[in-house]
Amino acid sequence: MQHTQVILTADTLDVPSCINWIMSPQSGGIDVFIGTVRNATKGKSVLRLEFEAYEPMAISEMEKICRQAFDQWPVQKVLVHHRTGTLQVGEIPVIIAVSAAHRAAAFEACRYIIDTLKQTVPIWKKEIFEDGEVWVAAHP
Amino acid sequence: MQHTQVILTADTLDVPSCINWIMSPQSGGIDVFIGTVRNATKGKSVLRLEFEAYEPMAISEMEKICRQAFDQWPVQKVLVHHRTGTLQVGEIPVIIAVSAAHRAAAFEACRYIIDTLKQTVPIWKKEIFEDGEVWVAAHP
Amino acid sequence: MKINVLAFGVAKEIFGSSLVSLELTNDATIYNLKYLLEQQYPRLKQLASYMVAVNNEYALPGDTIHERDEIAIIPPVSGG
Amino acid sequence: MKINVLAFGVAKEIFGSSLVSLELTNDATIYNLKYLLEQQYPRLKQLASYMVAVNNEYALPGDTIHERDEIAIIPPVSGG
Repeated sequence: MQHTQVILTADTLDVPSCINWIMSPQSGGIDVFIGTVRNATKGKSVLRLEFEAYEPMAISEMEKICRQAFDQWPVQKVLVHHRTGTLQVGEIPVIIAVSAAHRAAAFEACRYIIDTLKQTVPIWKKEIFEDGEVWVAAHP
Repeated sequence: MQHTQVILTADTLDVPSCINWIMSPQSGGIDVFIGTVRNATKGKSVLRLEFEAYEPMAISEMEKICRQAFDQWPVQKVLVHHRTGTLQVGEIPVIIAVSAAHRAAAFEACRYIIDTLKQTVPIWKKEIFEDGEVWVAAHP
Repeated sequence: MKINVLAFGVAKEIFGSSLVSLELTNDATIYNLKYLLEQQYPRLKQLASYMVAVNNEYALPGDTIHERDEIAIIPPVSGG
Repeated sequence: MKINVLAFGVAKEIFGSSLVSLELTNDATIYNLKYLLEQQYPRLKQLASYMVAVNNEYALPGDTIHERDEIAIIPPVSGG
């Protein structure tokens, strides 16, 4: 899939290199979603996050979502970069970028990819607080 | 409006500096729309674009759209950068960036801003082809 | 009263200038201005549409024009 | 047959390990596996939900498990 770039990495994600990869003379609109680690959740101060992934399946599920985006919208390139390991407040766990001739497809595919990623890709996030830690969404 | 940055400029737009400005420890999601000059329109090869603006009104209309975004969605920061002058294929005429605690607001406000900008902000684009030029959308 | 009208984009080409001066009666409206301009520059009527801005705000046909208002002809915009 | 089950996130903490081994009958299904795991690790039932993956794909309760399949317990995901 030369028009798809899926990366799961313990290294810092780099927005400019994602933008460079996604831009092309054929595209008219690019939508980029950047997740960032917030300093608080439900009013509680977050110290850092820890991301764990079931790596081969996470990559295959991310590639599946990209293929679904190509099936549903006239998009040109799709990029998904996701971090693993420990992230401090302000760091970037995820970057999604989509280019298309027209912006509607870029916006809709980008939204679809992040929404679906959060539902199906086997990656888990633990929030670390001053007084404890919790696996997000694990319990009702 | 310290949470709004509206710039109209003849200089090259810079994505990384937009990302730096929009990121904050309070935000959880950032949506960025980047317009790029396509190499073709309706199957015809485009050499370059020329953007002209009614500058004071363009700035005031862009600021108005940003205020409307804050009125409609729980967003944290809003950025609109727009180019004027001559742009080559692949260059960036517009960058919109929106940060929010939650991604839905960032996506919806970003889409609203670019859609509304294209309808109301007094900026005009002339497409230059091998064999002529045309003001986009001027005629039915 | 004499007013100046700014022109942009295709309107600048229709006027052959980025600024034209017109003589209007003191209680003239946007509607009157458009009528006068279209008499003088019939190609304006071939545009998909066009708006008039007064002091950097879109104006309605019934709005009255005052001396020293900054008037601009806004052909269909195409930014972004 | 003996199968290995990978665990991630909160499931790793419930199992006290990222890998547990189980003895299953040859025609065992995902449903049978979940029942057995929940007997052995009752805290699994307190999760909001959990899925089982076989060879990197989500499996359905009726799917049969084969020897050497890579089995993983997928508690509610929270990436992004």
